[in-house]
Amino acid sequence: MSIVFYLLAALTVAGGLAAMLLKNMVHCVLALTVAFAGLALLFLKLDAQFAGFAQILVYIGAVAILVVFAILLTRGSETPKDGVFSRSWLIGLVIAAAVFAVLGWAVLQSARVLPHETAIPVVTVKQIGAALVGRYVLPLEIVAVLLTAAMIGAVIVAMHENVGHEKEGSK
Amino acid sequence: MTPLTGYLLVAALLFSIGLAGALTRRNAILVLIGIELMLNAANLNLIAFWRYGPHPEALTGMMFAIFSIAVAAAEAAVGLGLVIQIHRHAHTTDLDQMNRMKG
Amino acid sequence: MLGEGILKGMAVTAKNFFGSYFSAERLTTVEYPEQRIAPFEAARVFPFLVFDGADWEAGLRCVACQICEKECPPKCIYIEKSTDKKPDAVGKLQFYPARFDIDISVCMSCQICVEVCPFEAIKMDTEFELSTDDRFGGLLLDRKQLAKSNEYYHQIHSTEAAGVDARLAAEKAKADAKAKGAAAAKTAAIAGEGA
Amino acid sequence: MIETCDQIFVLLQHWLVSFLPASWQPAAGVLLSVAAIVCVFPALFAVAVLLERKGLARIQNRLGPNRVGPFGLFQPIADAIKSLTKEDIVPQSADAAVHFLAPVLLVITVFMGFAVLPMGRNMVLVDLDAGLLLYFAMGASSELAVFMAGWSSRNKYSLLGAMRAVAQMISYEVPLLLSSVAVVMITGSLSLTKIVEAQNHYTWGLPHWYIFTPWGFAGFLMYAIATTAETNRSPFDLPEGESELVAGYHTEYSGFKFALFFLGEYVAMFSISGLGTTLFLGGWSAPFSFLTWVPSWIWFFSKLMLSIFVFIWMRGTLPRLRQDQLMNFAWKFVLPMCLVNLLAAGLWRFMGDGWLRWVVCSAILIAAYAGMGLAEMRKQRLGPRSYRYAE
Repeated sequence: MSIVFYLLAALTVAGGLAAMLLKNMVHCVLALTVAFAGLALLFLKLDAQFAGFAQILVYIGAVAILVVFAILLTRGSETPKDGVFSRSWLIGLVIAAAVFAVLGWAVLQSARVLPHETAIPVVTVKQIGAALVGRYVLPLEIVAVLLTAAMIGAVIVAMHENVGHEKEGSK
Repeated sequence: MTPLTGYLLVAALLFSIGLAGALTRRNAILVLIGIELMLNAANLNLIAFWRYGPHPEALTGMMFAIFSIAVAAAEAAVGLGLVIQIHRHAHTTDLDQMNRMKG
Repeated sequence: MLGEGILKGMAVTAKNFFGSYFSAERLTTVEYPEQRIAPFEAARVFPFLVFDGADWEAGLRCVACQICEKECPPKCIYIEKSTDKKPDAVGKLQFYPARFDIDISVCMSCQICVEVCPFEAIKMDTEFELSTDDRFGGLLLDRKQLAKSNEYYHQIHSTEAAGVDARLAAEKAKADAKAKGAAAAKTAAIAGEGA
Repeated sequence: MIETCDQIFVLLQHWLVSFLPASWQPAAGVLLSVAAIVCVFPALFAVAVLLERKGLARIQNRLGPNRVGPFGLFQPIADAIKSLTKEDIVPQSADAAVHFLAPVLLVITVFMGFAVLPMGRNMVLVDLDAGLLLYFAMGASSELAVFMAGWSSRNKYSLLGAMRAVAQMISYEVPLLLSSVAVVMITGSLSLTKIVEAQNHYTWGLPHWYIFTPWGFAGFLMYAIATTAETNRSPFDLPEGESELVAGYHTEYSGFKFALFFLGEYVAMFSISGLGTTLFLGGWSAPFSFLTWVPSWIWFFSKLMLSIFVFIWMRGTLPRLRQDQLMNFAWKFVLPMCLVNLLAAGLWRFMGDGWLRWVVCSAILIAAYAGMGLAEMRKQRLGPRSYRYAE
């Protein structure tokens, strides 16, 4: 375990924690991008270049911006006056802690059987591409259809209905 | 601690943070953010298992992660579209106030 | 065809670009401190006070009537009347301004003072390089700085100044004639008395 | 000798690094290259700003800056001193941390793009297998910096400018990526050095640059349009529309932070022009086979400056678009053209050598261009101008 891993892990976890704890929603998104960037760097540390760059491109370049747009469109950029946590926050926290306990316990229990250092796999983008249109061509097609459907769906869902009786302030 | 254990623990922690956020935050958009974090934690697991697994050349974990990224993007688009529509309808994104089935 | 207009526009700008290096008449700019455009006769910047003769203090046409001070919309003129009187161009005894200040940082160059002045004493200047690093004292011009000779006025607004001179001359002639008439009447009266 | 000239910077780096112990050499080499990039491009920025002011002035039949030094050559230095010594103002209600981070993030992401650009033979910082992907990932991240700048200023002009900029950059990123994908399809690699090498061949003294193929030419045009929009340059400079938004997302920035934004914008222009050069104009390869003795980096930088000049030329020519025109153009013209271009590139790849693929690809692209162009032109109504509120 290198120092780089600890730094990146700390960055990622801190980003995630901040994203869930901060009061201002835009700050939450910015913290989230820190977490995404940390994850992308962790991917690079795991020699998954393609996945790391795709993570930055998709998450920081698209998802974070999308969330920001959604926040501004729903007028959420101001800090809410009444608390930011739900009334049932304790239950949620307990559930999450329990999940972490189970997961951590499982990981630590199986630490003995997990593999140690292995050789660095040499994977070129060409191999990934060949696999995508070879062995994984069906999932690729399905993802393509899913993305198209999601795009059309998102457009339809968020589109203004052209009915005459729009309520005031609903713009 | 083996490298893989470290990555798995980070992923578990991130997953729990995302879960806690999704369960405790009031704002619908932040719940979506929590879900994104959980998906990302899963991606980290997939990549870590691919890297330290016995057959990295089969690219299974990598492919899973890439498809998961694509699906997460679709999920974000549709989810945020829904949130905007709800806001337009109910004038709030506060989940505690969205407790009526009737529009 | 789509994009045709873009190509045409690009050709025009390219022609301008290269043309500006080869034909000097394309360049419309004047390099200001070294090159200057001669001021137009109709140019008007800030007011100044006209004086006749060589001595500025004695020749000031202003009689401190304070009409311009009252009419000035931004109230940038400050006048103090003198306590004594001295003869003006016509020869009549008049007050003169003991103090005449114009704050040109306030002045808006409206030329109303010029229009209301019954004595042709205040006119518009063409001097515009008045910048100074003292924005309070440096931009408050007193009567010495404001006083400029009638020759200068002829130089900058020749047509207008000629008209003004003619009018003043006519007025003076009229006043002289009147004075002469009065004097003649007086001498006649004296003569009559004598007779 | 020719070889030495070509490789002079690489040799210089090796020579400098050789003074260090062997274990430090790789890291020191990278650091040296980074330092070189960080020095060269801001210097180029200074030159480009002067060139832009001079060029725009000449286009408008003016003289341009000519006061500081001979022919105004020291104008950039004066500008730099001015912006560095200016007071750094942060609005009272601004989000100070985000306000500070935005320009820093912008400059970092913009400079990261240079890591994978080959600026000459063997002159690339890291030859990544997924280099193009890294480049686009960094380009996408800079949008976030723009948003941060606009949002943290707490100013309606900043926010509007930032939202316009982000919407525009996202919209034009799609054609940007798709036009590059055609190149990737033909080359079969995301590595930028491999893309340059694939173009570095000559037939009858003429290079095999991708711009000299039907799909490459169309792709280059689409790429150029998308680049102009991506770098917020005129005619797509709505995010900074001075007449309506003061200065867009950097309205509330002054002094050094504003200088960083200004630098970031220009350096982004260099890097995206460099990428265009690499993808379509053969990168560092010479335009004729008898000119191959000229050092490769000279070719790269001359092509870069040429594209900068075209940017300036366009800025001096074209008026600003309206927001709806901008979006319609992206989604209804450029994007479909890119998709058709992908089809053409695919056909080109599988039709083998010969004249047939030239005819087929050109026919497809010209037909698509003419069809879509006519459709666009038909919608355009140029009647007498009407003034809604006048009279």
